[in-house]
Amino acid sequence: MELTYGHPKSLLPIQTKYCPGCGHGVIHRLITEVIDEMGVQDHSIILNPVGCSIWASLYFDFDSVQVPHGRTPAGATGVKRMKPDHLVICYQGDGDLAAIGTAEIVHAANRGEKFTTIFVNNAIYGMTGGQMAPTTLVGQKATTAPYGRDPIGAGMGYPIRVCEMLETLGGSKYLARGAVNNAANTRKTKQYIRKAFEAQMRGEGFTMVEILSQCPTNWGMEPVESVEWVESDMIPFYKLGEIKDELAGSANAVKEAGK
Amino acid sequence: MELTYGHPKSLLPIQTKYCPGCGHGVIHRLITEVIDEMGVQDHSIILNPVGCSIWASLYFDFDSVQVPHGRTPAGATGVKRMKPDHLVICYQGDGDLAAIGTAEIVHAANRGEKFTTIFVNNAIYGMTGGQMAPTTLVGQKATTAPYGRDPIGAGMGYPIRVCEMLETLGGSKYLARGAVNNAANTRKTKQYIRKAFEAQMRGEGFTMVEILSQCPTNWGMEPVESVEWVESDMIPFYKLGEIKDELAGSANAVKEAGK
Amino acid sequence: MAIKGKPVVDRERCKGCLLCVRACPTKVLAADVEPNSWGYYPVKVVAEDKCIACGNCYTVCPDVAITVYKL
Amino acid sequence: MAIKGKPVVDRERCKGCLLCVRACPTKVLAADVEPNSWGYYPVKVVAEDKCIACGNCYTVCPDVAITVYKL
Amino acid sequence: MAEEKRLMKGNEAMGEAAVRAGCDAYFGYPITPQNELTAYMAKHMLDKKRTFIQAESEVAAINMVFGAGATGARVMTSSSSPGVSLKQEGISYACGADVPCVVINVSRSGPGLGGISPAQGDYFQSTRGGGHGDYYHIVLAPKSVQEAADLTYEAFDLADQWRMPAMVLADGMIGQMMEGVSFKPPKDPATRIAKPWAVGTSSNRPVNHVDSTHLDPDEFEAVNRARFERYAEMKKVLPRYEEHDIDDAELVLVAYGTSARVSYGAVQMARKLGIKAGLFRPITLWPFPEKRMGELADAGKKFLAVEMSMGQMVEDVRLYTHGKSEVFFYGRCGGNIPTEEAVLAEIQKILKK
Amino acid sequence: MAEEKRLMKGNEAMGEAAVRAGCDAYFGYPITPQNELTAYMAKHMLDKKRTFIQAESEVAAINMVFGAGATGARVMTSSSSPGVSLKQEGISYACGADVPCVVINVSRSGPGLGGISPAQGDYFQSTRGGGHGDYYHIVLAPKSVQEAADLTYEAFDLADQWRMPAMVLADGMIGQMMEGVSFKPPKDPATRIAKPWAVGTSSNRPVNHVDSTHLDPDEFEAVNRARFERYAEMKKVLPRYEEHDIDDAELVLVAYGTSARVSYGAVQMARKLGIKAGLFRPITLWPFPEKRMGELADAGKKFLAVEMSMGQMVEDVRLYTHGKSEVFFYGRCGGNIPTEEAVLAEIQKILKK
Amino acid sequence: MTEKTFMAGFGGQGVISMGQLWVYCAMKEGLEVTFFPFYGAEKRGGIARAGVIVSTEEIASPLVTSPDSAIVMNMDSLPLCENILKKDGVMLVNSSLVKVEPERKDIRVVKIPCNEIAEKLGDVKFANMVMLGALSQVTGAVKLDKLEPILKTFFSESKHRFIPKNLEAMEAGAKAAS
Amino acid sequence: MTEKTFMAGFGGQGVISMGQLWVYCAMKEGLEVTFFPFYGAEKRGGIARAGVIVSTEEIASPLVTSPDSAIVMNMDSLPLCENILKKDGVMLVNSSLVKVEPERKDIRVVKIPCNEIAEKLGDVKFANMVMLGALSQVTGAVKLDKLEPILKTFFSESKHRFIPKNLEAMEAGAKAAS
Ligand SMILES: Cc1ncc(C[n+]2csc(CCOP(=O)(O)OP(=O)(O)O)c2C)c(N)n1
Ligand SMILES: Cc1ncc(C[n+]2csc(CCOP(=O)(O)OP(=O)(O)O)c2C)c(N)n1
Ligand code: SF4
Ligand code: SF4
Ligand code: SF4
Ligand code: SF4
Ligand code: SF4
Ligand code: SF4
Ligand SMILES: [Mg+2]
Ligand SMILES: [Mg+2]
Repeated sequence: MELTYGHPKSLLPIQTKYCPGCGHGVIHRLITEVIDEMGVQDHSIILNPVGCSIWASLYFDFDSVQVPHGRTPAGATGVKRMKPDHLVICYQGDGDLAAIGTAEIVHAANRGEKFTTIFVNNAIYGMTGGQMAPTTLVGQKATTAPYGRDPIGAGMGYPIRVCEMLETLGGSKYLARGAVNNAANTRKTKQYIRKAFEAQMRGEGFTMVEILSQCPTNWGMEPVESVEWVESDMIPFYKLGEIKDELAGSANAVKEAGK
Repeated sequence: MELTYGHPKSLLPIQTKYCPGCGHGVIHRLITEVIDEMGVQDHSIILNPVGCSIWASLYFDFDSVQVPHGRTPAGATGVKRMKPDHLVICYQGDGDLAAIGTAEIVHAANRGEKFTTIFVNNAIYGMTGGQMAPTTLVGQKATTAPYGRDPIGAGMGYPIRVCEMLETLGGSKYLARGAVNNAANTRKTKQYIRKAFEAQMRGEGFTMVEILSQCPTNWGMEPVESVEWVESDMIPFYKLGEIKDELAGSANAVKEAGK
Repeated sequence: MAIKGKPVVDRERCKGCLLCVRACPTKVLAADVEPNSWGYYPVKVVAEDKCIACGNCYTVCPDVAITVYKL
Repeated sequence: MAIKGKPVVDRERCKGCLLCVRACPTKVLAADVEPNSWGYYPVKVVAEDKCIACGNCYTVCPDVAITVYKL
Repeated sequence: MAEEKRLMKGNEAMGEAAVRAGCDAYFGYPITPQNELTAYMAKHMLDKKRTFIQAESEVAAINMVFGAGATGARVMTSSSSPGVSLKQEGISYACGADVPCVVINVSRSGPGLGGISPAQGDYFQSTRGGGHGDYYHIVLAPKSVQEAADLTYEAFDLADQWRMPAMVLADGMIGQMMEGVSFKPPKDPATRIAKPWAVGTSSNRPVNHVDSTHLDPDEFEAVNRARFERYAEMKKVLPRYEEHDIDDAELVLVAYGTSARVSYGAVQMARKLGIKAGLFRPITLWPFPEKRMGELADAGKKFLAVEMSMGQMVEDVRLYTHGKSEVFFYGRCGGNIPTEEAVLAEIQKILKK
Repeated sequence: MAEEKRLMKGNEAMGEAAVRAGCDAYFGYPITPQNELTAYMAKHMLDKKRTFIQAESEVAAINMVFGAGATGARVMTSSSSPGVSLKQEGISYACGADVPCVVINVSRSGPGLGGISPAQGDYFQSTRGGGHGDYYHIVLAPKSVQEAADLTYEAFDLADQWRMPAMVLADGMIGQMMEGVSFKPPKDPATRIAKPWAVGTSSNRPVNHVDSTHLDPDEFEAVNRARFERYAEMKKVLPRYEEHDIDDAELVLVAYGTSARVSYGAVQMARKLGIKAGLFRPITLWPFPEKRMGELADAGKKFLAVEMSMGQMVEDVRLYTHGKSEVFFYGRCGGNIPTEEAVLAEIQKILKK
Repeated sequence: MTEKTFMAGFGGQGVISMGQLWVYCAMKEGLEVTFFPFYGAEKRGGIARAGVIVSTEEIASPLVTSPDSAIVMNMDSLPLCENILKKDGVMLVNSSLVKVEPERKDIRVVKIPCNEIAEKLGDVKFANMVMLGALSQVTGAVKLDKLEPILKTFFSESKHRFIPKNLEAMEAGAKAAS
Repeated sequence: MTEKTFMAGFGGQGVISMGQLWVYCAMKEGLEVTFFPFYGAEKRGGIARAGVIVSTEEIASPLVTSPDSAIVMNMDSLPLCENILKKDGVMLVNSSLVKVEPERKDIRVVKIPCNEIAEKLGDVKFANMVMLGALSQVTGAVKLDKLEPILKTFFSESKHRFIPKNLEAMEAGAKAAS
């Protein structure tokens, strides 16, 4: 009897504070699976965002730094420049990354900072209890959009496709969008993470994996409903796939495939 | 004898503090020419940025509001929401708009705020004496890039094409890029400004005209050299033209043209 | 010969979200009626023999509450 | 008949950047050798009769130091 | 006729009071423990077709406030400690440009990310100008949901009257707890003070510039000095406080907000034991009721400052008692709230009773 | 052997001192009047293959500092007043997470945008924690280009030693003027204090988390209290000041930075007229040399605080003289600098001579 | 009269609503009230706690430190309540879930099988209303006679049909405690 | 000895370099020095001003308020200098550009036709060096005997060929003032 799917080594066996069904837990596991596979646990540093994943340092069994809300890319810039041989992960929610931290992510990406951003897009502010995020879909309800997000009448803006925005910047080298709403998408997301981490360790530019993630609590849904909503409502707007891939490795891969 | 090219009414006849040849002066005149033509001088409010144009309130003969460096789009949001019938102009430099104010411009554009941004891209921080701007070209020297902007070795990032970045956002309706380095470009730029102002007064979404502008002083050039450098070095990277035009008026125009 | 698997649920870690139940292609798992000490109703293995060790349950579980063995 | 123009330079506003000189298609303007009271060397009209009132000088001037009349 | 009492969270009550005070625009960014306030404004401002924007950050929010305030509108933002730190530049600008606005800080424990539990560690930031340059602004500290509503309502008038930000400094307890509250009637916009300095108001006047910069140092200095004269005037007319059992008190507890409630309880317990304790509760933290503080010092009282901090307001108590009195301090922090019992023990320790 | 004296701007001298102190990384955003410092760092850090980043904003800069500092590196940022306001949240985080770093504020006139001329209106912000929550950090105030260099050099050690930000508060005059300066030799990195708490340093230890949040209020409170014990220790050993003509002085001028230079001139002029004036110049603004201040008060001195502000440090003078002394204030603002003549006149007025 | 009550239970047991209804009724009966909830780091699950005070006087500290009464809705809450309850205070225990005895002997314990009573009425969700009735009965601090109209404003229209059952549950709790 | 000098001229006349060279030489001669420039809102043009102090003692205020000497490089600077110069102070006037007489009678005025002298040496740009020489001659505060090596570090390599002319200009200024 062989343990084929077991608890990752770099993830501590502690009950998380996340709600039942929350995507953060899946994403944590994917990160640690890749770290274990790459064997870099003792060379990994994560920057946890201010958001539901603020307590992630309780779960990840490697060093962490916790900077103010939205400033994770700035903090990660400082960390990675000082520790270029470490795997530096910048974990961010959609409020953190796409609202208050817009300037920081744009410029870290543009500078081609050599860390990897894991961007958890759950279309809502989880931790603070369900306010509208920059990624909230049109019509989606939130405590601060009580009648649904209304870009026209109330001037609440449109959902921002972050990968597509960062694609326009010179320093971004790998931008992919995955989801953790079912097993197939989850597996593909892991591949994206692995590709990004490997590119980072090769010293290529800015890499980011956006992950559509369910927040059953603030969407007011049962977990199973929530993963279905990811499929029916989020994915049609936030197309999955590799949005930008300018990795040297990829070029090689392409060449090799062409042989 | 008819005065065909005279001092605009809404521009005060005061000697500016700008250096000889500086593009700001031309841009000020264009704005006031359009305001005069539209007859909205007493319904205009400008937000002057922290930058060389900080003293613009000395020159413009209409109301002004002066908010912190980079926050002009936030300030303009406040002004325009309270005064929807006014022409609200958000004047910004490239340090102001594309560095410290990145979050503010992205979100104002995304909310489709109904003011017009005049974005003066002179590829440098003018007021503070020649530091690198987000729009500084690769290799271009600045006090903070003493050996030229070096995206790879020093991780200084790539010049940001702001129109192209804002194009990805739902609320941006009109984005054009002009220059004031010669008479033809200057005239075309004025048309862009007029189109943007008119769209604003019709209550369409976010409008912006980016203007390539010479800063002879901090480029270390004579004025004539500097306008030539705009042509030879800036325009090839920052393509002129209407980058995004989703104006209702334009659609009509197109329709009419198709008749 | 078809691959056989064995899913093991950690009742105390499981928060009863049922995502694994949804993800299992062979309906090996189902909700329990007894709560765990946190008050959650965890899943239990109801048809172990049908497990094909595909790992879907593990893959979707937000709480690493299932591990899967290949027999 | 060709249009005739008359450019008028405000010596005190002019900062001597020479952008108008560059922009004038008919070489109506040139730098003065006498500084103004700010210490700048303004432009002066050297060939008024060649002016075709195209407005280029006005258009490129950062200091609204030239106005143009049509004759 | 007074409206019926409602049961509300402090956060919601401040929201309702702002709506009634005629708040034209609200700009805010979510942060615990003030989220119910932002949510309340979202619903009620949108219902009333007024402006509500969830800003992209606290920095953006305060500058939207600045812009809207510059047009003469009644504007408000709210946040909690880290968010208020981010607003410091903007507040300094609003003070420098004399733009009235209302800023609510439902403060939490710090420094840093800290915790979402109540604290009073932002006293210095609020009363000394956490931003740069010489400035002060009004700071009001409610002790209850009712007072949170009343002071918010009033903050709009005070801000307009004195042309500056008025801050309501309510700790997380005041924001989160529910109490009964009855409201003042909505303000008639006609009663508002005229704002001839605002932009976009009329075309029959010279242009208006709302800014905080001056080319000439002497002119700049004159503007600053004029503002400080206004401050001096405010110090005369604005200070407000509440006193309990002061007259014969040997020891006067000084506390605001939640810690004042706790201290009041402790004073009552002390009195039952025959211990002569009293309570002095500043309601305006700036301007601080320094004159009264000095009188009490002259009257030979001892003081015990009770704060949910490591000791901030106590510095004002020391300052305004001019070394004439013994000043003691009792504080809790990290989200802990002093208990009546602990404060009583402190009283007993000091008075050796 | 001491190196030859160089003629340098204060801004450049602080840059050179930082480079010599072993600064591994500099993160900054342009702002007058400190731009020469950022430019100096750009050139010299790049030359030495160290990290220089022109950040997208002051907010980003302070958080880059936080990140780099968390790895145990020696890091610095610099700015001027409005930019330092924007850094307040980050400084509060650095204090809350005990991350050492050096922050230079070449302060200008405020509030708001203000002007680029020198001023000292950021005293409260610097010494009282302009950010949220209970914290303090070291504040050093140089009076000359030489001292600006020396204190910057030393700030790195102090920050490491006490695990907190060390701020050099140099007004715009200090930053902009040129004087002769000689430098300390570059630091040997081996002399640096160990930082076992830093991230990414070693794999033979339990994991390190650099953060400022705590789930449990009691734990949080304990951390805060431990930090305040460190503060208490610092108050004992760190205060530094300079005195001139104090012993027989009837009136002691209290001033720091540029205004101390002016005051020194005024004292010299006064002495020539036979007027017994002296100068007390705090070098550490936090911790303030309160003990010495108290001694001088006990000795029956009168005090005159001279500031380029509307009166901020004077509050500390009042506080630490415990009402025992008459405390006077003379200040200029808006970018104006007091003159020796005006300060002398003030001395004469007070002493009626 | 001042009655300070500390309430604790599993998230989802309706502890917060129970506290709110208690003070709401008290307010309508003319009392001064305060209600203060405590939240943990968890968004869902975890222990829900609230401190409530009702009084004929102005209420000093809103913090409930040594309550006159404590409500223990589940096992995990028992130590918390034992820890805080004042001497001679009354502890109302949901005996359906709390099977052990409190250790303290200086308090009065009233056991109410809330879940069972609620389940008999059709849904375990009424357990909090059962306890509310018991609290009123035991302390006498709040009469709850205005509960019906209050529930009308408290519940959204769609849930008004549950009001009778809620009232029944409250009364059953009162009876069980009497 | 303490010599406080206030210098003013049109932006571009080299007032700032003149002040810097003055204190640089002084420093090399073992004096204490401070130099403080004032900038206006203009980036180019406008009046350039600097206050410099050289002294055998520790320098108190770096601000030059009632200078011992003042340098007037152009017309616009005259009122500024007249306003600030101390009683019995010396005013060095660039008489090539300043054609009017100062109004104050309680000061000593030394006129140096800097532009003309400089032009004779080949370039009006040396005017500031002419004035520097004059300042040294008139005040005696700084000898300028180390000017040559200083100019070598002050100027970039490519400009070293102008050093002889600069020295000549300085000497011509000294002579004109003697
Ligand atoms: C400066 C500042 N502003 C606001 C907050 C409050 N806050 C904490 S988490 C958060 C947003 C969380 O949303 P998101 O980033 O989407 O993460 P999620 O919880 O959804 O994973 C906010 C606004 C804060 N802590 N600091
Ligand atoms: C918060 C803050 N940071 C920095 C500055 C300093 N500053 C003034 S203008 C400016 C940039 C000017 O560059 P740009 O926006 O490109 O305008 P330009 O002068 O080139 O027109 C900066 C950094 C400031 N005033 N406030
Ligand atoms: S609130 Fe949403 S994002 Fe946060 S833990 Fe719960 S489900 Fe996850
Ligand atoms: S520095 Fe550049 S942008 Fe500023 S006024 Fe001069 S030329 Fe114009
Ligand atoms: S491994 Fe696959 S088949 Fe087995 S229980 Fe899990 S999901 Fe079902
Ligand atoms: S997915 Fe995990 S937590 Fe959810 S029910 Fe299955 S085992 Fe339990
Ligand atoms: S109007 Fe045209 S032709 Fe006439 S001077 Fe100007 S540029 Fe030359
Ligand atoms: S463009 Fe204008 S400022 Fe420049 S030289 Fe011509 S007239 Fe003078
Ligand atoms: Mg989110
Ligand atoms: Mg620029």
